[in-house]
Amino acid sequence: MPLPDTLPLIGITWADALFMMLGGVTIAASLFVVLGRDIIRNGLMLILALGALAGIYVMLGAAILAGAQVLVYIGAISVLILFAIMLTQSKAAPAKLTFQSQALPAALIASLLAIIFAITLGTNDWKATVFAGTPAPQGTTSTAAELFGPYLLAFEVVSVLILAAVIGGIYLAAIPRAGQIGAEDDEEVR
Amino acid sequence: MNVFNTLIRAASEGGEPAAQLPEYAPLLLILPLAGFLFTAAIGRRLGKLAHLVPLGAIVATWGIAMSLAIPALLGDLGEHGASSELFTWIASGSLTFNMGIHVDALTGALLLVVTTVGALVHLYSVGYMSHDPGYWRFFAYLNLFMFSMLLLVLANNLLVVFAAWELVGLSSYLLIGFWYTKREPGLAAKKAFITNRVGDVGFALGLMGLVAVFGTLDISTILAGVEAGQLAGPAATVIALLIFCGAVGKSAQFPLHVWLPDAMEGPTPVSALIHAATMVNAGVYLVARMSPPFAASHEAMLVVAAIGIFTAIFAASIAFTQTDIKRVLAFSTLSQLGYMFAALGVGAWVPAIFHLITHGFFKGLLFLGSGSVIHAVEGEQEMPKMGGLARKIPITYATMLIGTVAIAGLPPLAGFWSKDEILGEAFKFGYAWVWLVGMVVAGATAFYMFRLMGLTFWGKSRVSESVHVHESPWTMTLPLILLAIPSIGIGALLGFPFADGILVHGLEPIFHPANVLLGHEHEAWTLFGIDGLLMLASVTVASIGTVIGVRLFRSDNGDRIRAITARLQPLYVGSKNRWFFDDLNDLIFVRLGTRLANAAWWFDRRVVDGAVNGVGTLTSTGGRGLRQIQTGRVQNYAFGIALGLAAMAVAYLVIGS
Amino acid sequence: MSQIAGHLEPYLVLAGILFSIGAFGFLARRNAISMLMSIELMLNAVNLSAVALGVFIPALVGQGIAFALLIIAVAAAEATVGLAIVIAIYRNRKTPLVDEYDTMRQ
Amino acid sequence: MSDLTQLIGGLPILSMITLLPFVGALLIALLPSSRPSLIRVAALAVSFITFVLSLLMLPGIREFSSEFAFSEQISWIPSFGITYHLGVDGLSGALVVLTTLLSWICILASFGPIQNRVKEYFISFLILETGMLGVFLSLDLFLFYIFWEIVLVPMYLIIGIWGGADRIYATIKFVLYTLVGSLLMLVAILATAFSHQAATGSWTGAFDLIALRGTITDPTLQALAFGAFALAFAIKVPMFPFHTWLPDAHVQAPTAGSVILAGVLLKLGGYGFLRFAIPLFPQAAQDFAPLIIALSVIAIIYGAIVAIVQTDLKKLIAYSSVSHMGFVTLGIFSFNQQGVDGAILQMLNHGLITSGLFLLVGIGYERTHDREIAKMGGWASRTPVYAALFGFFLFASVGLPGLSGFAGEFLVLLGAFLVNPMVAGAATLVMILAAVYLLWMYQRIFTGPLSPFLKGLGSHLTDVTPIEIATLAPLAAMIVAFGILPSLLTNAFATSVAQFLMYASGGLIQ
Amino acid sequence: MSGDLLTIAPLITVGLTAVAVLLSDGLTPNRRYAPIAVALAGLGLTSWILLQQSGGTVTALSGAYIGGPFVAYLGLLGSAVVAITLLISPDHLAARRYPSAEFAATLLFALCGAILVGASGDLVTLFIGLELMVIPGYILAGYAKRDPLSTEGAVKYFLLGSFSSAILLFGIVLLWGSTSTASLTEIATALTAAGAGLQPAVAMALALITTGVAFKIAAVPFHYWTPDAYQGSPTPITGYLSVGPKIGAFVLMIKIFLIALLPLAASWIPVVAILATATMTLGNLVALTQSNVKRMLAYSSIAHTGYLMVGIVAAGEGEASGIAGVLFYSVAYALMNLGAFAFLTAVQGRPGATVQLSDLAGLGRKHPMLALLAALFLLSLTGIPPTAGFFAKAYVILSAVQAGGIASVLAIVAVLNAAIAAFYYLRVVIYLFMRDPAEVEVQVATAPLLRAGLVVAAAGTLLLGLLPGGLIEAVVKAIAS
Repeated sequence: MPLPDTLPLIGITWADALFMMLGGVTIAASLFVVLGRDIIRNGLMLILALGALAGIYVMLGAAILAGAQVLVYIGAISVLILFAIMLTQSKAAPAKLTFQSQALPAALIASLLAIIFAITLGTNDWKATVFAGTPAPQGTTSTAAELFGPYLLAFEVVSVLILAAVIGGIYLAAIPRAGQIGAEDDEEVR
Repeated sequence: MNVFNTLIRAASEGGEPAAQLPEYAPLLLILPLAGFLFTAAIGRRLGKLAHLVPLGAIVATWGIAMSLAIPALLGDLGEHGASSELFTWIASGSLTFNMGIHVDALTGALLLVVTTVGALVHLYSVGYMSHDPGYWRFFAYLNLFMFSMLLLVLANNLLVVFAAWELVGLSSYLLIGFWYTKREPGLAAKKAFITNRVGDVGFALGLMGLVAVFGTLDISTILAGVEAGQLAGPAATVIALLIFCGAVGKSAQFPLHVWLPDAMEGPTPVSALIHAATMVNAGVYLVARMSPPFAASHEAMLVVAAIGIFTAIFAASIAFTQTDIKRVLAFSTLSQLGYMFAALGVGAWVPAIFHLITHGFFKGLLFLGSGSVIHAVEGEQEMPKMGGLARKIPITYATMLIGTVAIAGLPPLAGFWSKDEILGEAFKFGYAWVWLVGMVVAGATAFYMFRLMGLTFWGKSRVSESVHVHESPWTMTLPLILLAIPSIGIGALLGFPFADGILVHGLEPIFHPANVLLGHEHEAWTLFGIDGLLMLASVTVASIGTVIGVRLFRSDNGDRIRAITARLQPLYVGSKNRWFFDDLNDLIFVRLGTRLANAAWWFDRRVVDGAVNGVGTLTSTGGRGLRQIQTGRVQNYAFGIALGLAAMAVAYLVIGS
Repeated sequence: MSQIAGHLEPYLVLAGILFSIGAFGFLARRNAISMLMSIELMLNAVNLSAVALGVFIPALVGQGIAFALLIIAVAAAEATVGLAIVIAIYRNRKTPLVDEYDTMRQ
Repeated sequence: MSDLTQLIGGLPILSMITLLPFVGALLIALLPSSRPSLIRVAALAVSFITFVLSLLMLPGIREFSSEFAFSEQISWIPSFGITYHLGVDGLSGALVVLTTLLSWICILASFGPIQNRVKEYFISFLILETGMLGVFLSLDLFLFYIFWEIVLVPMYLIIGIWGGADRIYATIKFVLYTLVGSLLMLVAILATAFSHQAATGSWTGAFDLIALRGTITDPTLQALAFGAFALAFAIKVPMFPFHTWLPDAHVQAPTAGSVILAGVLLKLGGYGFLRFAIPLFPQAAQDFAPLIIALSVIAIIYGAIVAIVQTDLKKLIAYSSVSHMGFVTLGIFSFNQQGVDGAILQMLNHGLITSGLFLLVGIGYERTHDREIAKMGGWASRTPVYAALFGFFLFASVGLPGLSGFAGEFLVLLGAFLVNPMVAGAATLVMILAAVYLLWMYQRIFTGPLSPFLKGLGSHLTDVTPIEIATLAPLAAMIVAFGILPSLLTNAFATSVAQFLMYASGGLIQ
Repeated sequence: MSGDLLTIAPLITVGLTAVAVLLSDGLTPNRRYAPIAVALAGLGLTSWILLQQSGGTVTALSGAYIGGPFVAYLGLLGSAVVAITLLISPDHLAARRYPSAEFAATLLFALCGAILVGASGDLVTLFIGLELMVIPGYILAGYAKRDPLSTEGAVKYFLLGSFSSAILLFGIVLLWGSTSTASLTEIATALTAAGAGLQPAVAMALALITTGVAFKIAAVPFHYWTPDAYQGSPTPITGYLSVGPKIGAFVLMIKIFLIALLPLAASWIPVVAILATATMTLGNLVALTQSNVKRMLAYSSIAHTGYLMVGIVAAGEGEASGIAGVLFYSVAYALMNLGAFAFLTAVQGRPGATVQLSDLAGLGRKHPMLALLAALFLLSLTGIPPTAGFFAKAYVILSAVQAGGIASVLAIVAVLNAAIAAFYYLRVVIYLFMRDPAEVEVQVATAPLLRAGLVVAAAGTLLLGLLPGGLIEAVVKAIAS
């Protein structure tokens, strides 16, 4: 049975509804990430937000990107983050001390930024196409053409970048060797 | 090479119409200079023989000077004298200041006094300074002075005159401060130099004015220019008065007279030579030399006359009550110099120079005599501690008495002739007030000079028991005797017959341009006319002063004198304290001046430098303030970034729209 | 025709808001890992805008996704290094609270 | 041309003179610091040879038909037309000889006082000499600027390392003050060069003084660039109110530092006005002249007044320098023959006289380790020769005719008088003030009874040594020589002054 | 394709060198200098390749990579910076038991990124290159991972760096979206075509990009990370951080502002000018108050950012010499700043030592040559001839004067700031030469590599000061492309 073009009762299209839902989830989850007190839940909420974004990517026809989002972000980065949380949260961790003293001004400036973004990005003449319904799926071919065309160099370099990051990450995260030293902790530093 | 080129060029350019001086004329300068350099270099090793070279140099100079001065006075060098160019001193583009010497009757008159008194003072010093450790130094300075003074009177360029003017100032400074281990001479020397410099500022500016008008400082060119009417009106007044400033300083006229009494801190021969007979006359010489510019301005002449006659009476009033023998003479010198300026101011040029000559001799005599007195009483200068010395030092007494009579203006001694001419001409040229004041001063002079004689030589001795009073050696008494001769006779020699003597003949052509500008005619002297009456009046006044002085101070009249002074208490105190003029100077220049300088110093440290340091402080305070924003907390930093981002977004949106 | 989902602007506004939320988190949170998560939010906001622009602007079709893929990779690299640094400092300081890392200041 | 000139003309004599001290410094760097006396003698020898070379150069200056003799020009930074361009005329020749003379005198005068880090000291001093000579000989603006800055560093070290107790404050102040001025001058030099490039389309000659003179017509550029040049030079001279670094620097510097500071470094400012600021920007210079004349007169009078109440001997002489250097700017900005002649004479004479005074102060300090005037008194009775020499230089400083100080001051005043008699009248007052502060100082230090402080020094209070006399004698001889024959000097730089006056009147701008 | 590979050969060489360094360490684990030797050899090869490429402009990979004199210039400069860093670091690190292989490899990766920044033809490559340049920087900042200060600096550097990367990236995406192209030159064309007036999104992109770039070059008020990261890092690494990434960031700025955004110059010049003024002034004023020499140099590097920005503004006004000035300044700055940090490295012979001003007191007596070199670097930083620093300043100021307008005002601000800077640079000289030695003497490291690094930096500083002509010509050639 074909679904009606619009959502019953409210009269907005399915696409819009989906977008609003995913967008709403994204924003709500993000807000939880930045406002929530329990850092582990924050991590989980981050996964939720990123997942909702993946949904939006699908909406936009970027299935491949959605896949990457799930794989890389949710599968790798978020897990890495959770792992780091586990590593660094000692039992005495001051869970309550969530916010900086500048939280209120930060909220103000972030709101200001949000308003500026909304105004500038919303009122700009983008010369963009308007799609009826969902945008056409973006074929992997066009993406591949770009990735291995103009962005080939960037693509290759990203691999070097990841190599460098991995080497550095391993070095930094590895347990220090004996005898490694630095400046005395308590030295007057000015 | 260049030196010679300059010399040759200067010599060839000196196309003067005047006659050439004999080739040995520069020796007048070279001899004393050589004497100075020689003595300064090795005099210390010569010990008691240090005087030989300087003395010889001056005696030789005297001879040369006479060989030039006498013909000059007699008119044998031509009406306008003779000159010779030496070298270019300062050259700036087309403007050059040449060094050259010029001798005419006016120079001759000065040479006569300067070299004669100078030579005698040198001789006198051999005795007077014989026990001084700075013997050689003294003679070196004296020769330096002689060089400077001769340069002053010989130079044919006003800038060289100015240079010499400063050099005599230097010599005077060195000689006043000769006893440098004592405090007072140093102070007095400094005071003399600085006070002179006050006048010299005017002099220097006057010279610049002359350069601006005439484009040269060559004296003959300037005088010819003035004669041709190139200088008149306010410019003439200003320039003449500026030059007069220099004269006021050097000749210690009011209000720059303060240095001369203090200058008596120097050795007495110095007082005699520099501060009585020669250097102080430089101002008179300068005004006389520059008579045309002065004559071109009535106002300037009036100022000269007024300052002169005021100084005459002002100084005389102080001389009344001074007790230091040399100070009395110093104030007397001031007074007599005032006479000369008064004469110059009324246009009595020749009498002014005449008085300069006679005064040079008898005042030199009086000073040397006072030195002999001081020598006799072993350094005492206070007259209340003398008395009754007449018999103990008869030569000194006799010669000083001659000097006193001469200065008192009693005929027929030297002072009478010149003083009488000044007063007479002042009256005849219509300056009755100058004459009247001059008469009073004449009487006063006679009075205080006999007061000096009385306190020193007459009455009972008040000299301390321990002092062995003795007559001075021949080197000191001989100059006294030699000076007594002109003190007696030079007046008549140069000034008789009245208005027609040697001096008048010699100087008349020199002052002719000035007299033309003033409209003065040469008139014959009339014994049974106004001239005779005036002479009688002046002799009378001098006699009255003499009589009162002699009667009061002949014997010990202490009570009467005290009674008189008690009745005139305010005047006595004023006179005794030199009318508080030194205190006024001290207040204005020393105290307020120091305060001003301290204020400027405060300003420099706190305001000018304070601003500089303030910028530094501000900078580091700013730095300290700014480093506070570096809190160490990442979130604060990020907040700054976000704030910057927001600001920038707004800025671009504003710029873009 | 969809009023919202078919237009570019809503995606960009959503990205802007997400970016601001991330920025807020970065400014307000004390915990280093929370801040890292905030940065991830910001990067994802950028990604969203890249994809949206790439979809809606004809000249950019295809590029957006490629761009976004590269950004994800960069973000991964950054996260790797960042977490390693956080772990390293945690070893030294025994606290994940960034505002306590203020030994160096002024 | 004479044989000598021909011989020298074939050599890069100016480079030799400029760089010889630097080469000497390098050589000394190779000597072991354990042999200080060898280092001293080497430094003296180098500086003396430089002096002799500069004397050999002197006769040739007037034999060249062009404005600058012994010109050397080598391309250095071709992209901007910057060249290594040296040349000498009467003005710079005189200042070069003054520099080389004072340099060896200073080095000789440092034999005794400098016992600490001898090697570094003489290296600094020789580099300083190279810098100063380079400033006087450069005809390329960029090269000039570089030498100008090079001067700063060794002087900074000399004050800072071998100076008195408060040396660091003084040296920092000296450097910062000078740097503020000179950096703005750098901007002006670059702007000037660029305007030339923009006008001609080529960088060739954009930094060359000879090519630039008379070509800068933009009034705004003239005013701004002149302002920047003038500030740099005014600080160096130093003009009121930029003078306060000088007393501090003088007081803290070691003797030779004070000597070279007063003798040469202050002249860099006057020279800069004469050679660069005014010929390049004549119109602006004319416009600024009233201001600079006013500041000069203030400096003349104010410096003298402040000098009166100084309690430190060096500070007193430092303020007297402020006063005396006011004559230099006053004369230059009179823009007439007498003023400029006088200004140059004053520069040279101040170099001779004040150097002598600082040497004498240093000699006294060696014995007393004090410069407090109030502690002195009656010194002359112990050391008559010292007192006499001091008196000689002091009267030269007072401006006594017959000694060299007089001619310069008089010509400056005359030049000023021809422009504005009131200005000259005000400036002439310094004749009194100079006598006041110098004679009062002399009286307090040398006359009267011996002070307890000096008495306490006992036999340490010796008279001058032969070496000390050797440092003073050449200065004294020149003071007398140029006092009697200043026309020797005025003739020597007559061409320079004529050129200067031509450019100053905007002669080439039609 | 093979032509493309030849063109990007420097990139490949550097990358492979990094791998080779790691391999060499794996093969010869106990040879401290082996990785260094390999790295230096690789750099030599890279330099040779770059020199071969300095003839004319070549593009590769669809315009993503633009090789030529400009890249050659920057690549050689980068290689020199890395080489000097490699000379001065290993002994310092080894004394603290930190390995040099990872260090060398990380540096080489960063160089790889820097070359890419210089060569990139589009925004995406540029951004990736930038990240490749800065991420190793985070690692290096925290390289002394047992040192609380080092890790603290690294955390701050990393967090703020990522934050600003996100901001910059957002700007880049918006710019890309607004102009529908990633190519730098095409962006310029598009913006020119758009005419006057900023679209809101372009204005926003400009704000975001300016912020991001200003952060990377450490311009006030986006400089906060600099002092902390610099102070915390091991000293030779600070030397590298203050030079390498900063110069790279300026290349980024040239690429974005002077190529892509040049049509909008009228909009960003006032902003950048204000930032430049604030940067110079704050950097100098705060440096004035520092007593820790390292932190002082950190603030001073902020001030140098300001001077360099003057050149950017001048270039924005249309004076090509502005870029030339920046490029020349970069070389001078690299030499003298690396020299200064090499000096600091040398006086930190004792592990754990920090360098306070007072520690340097009297060093001139004990170690005259070292102190002399230090003075040379400091004088050069001050801008006193005849040193490289002087010509660098003069060049930038010349370009500003040429540009006129705001730039000439900046020139005045710059020289006044230079005078302030003289105060604190010379204060170090005062401590070195004019103070009596400190009670606790510093222990001076005397490793031969370090000495070589010092001498190379000093020779360069002096040579550029005496004969700047050659480099000026190279610069002019580099920007002609």
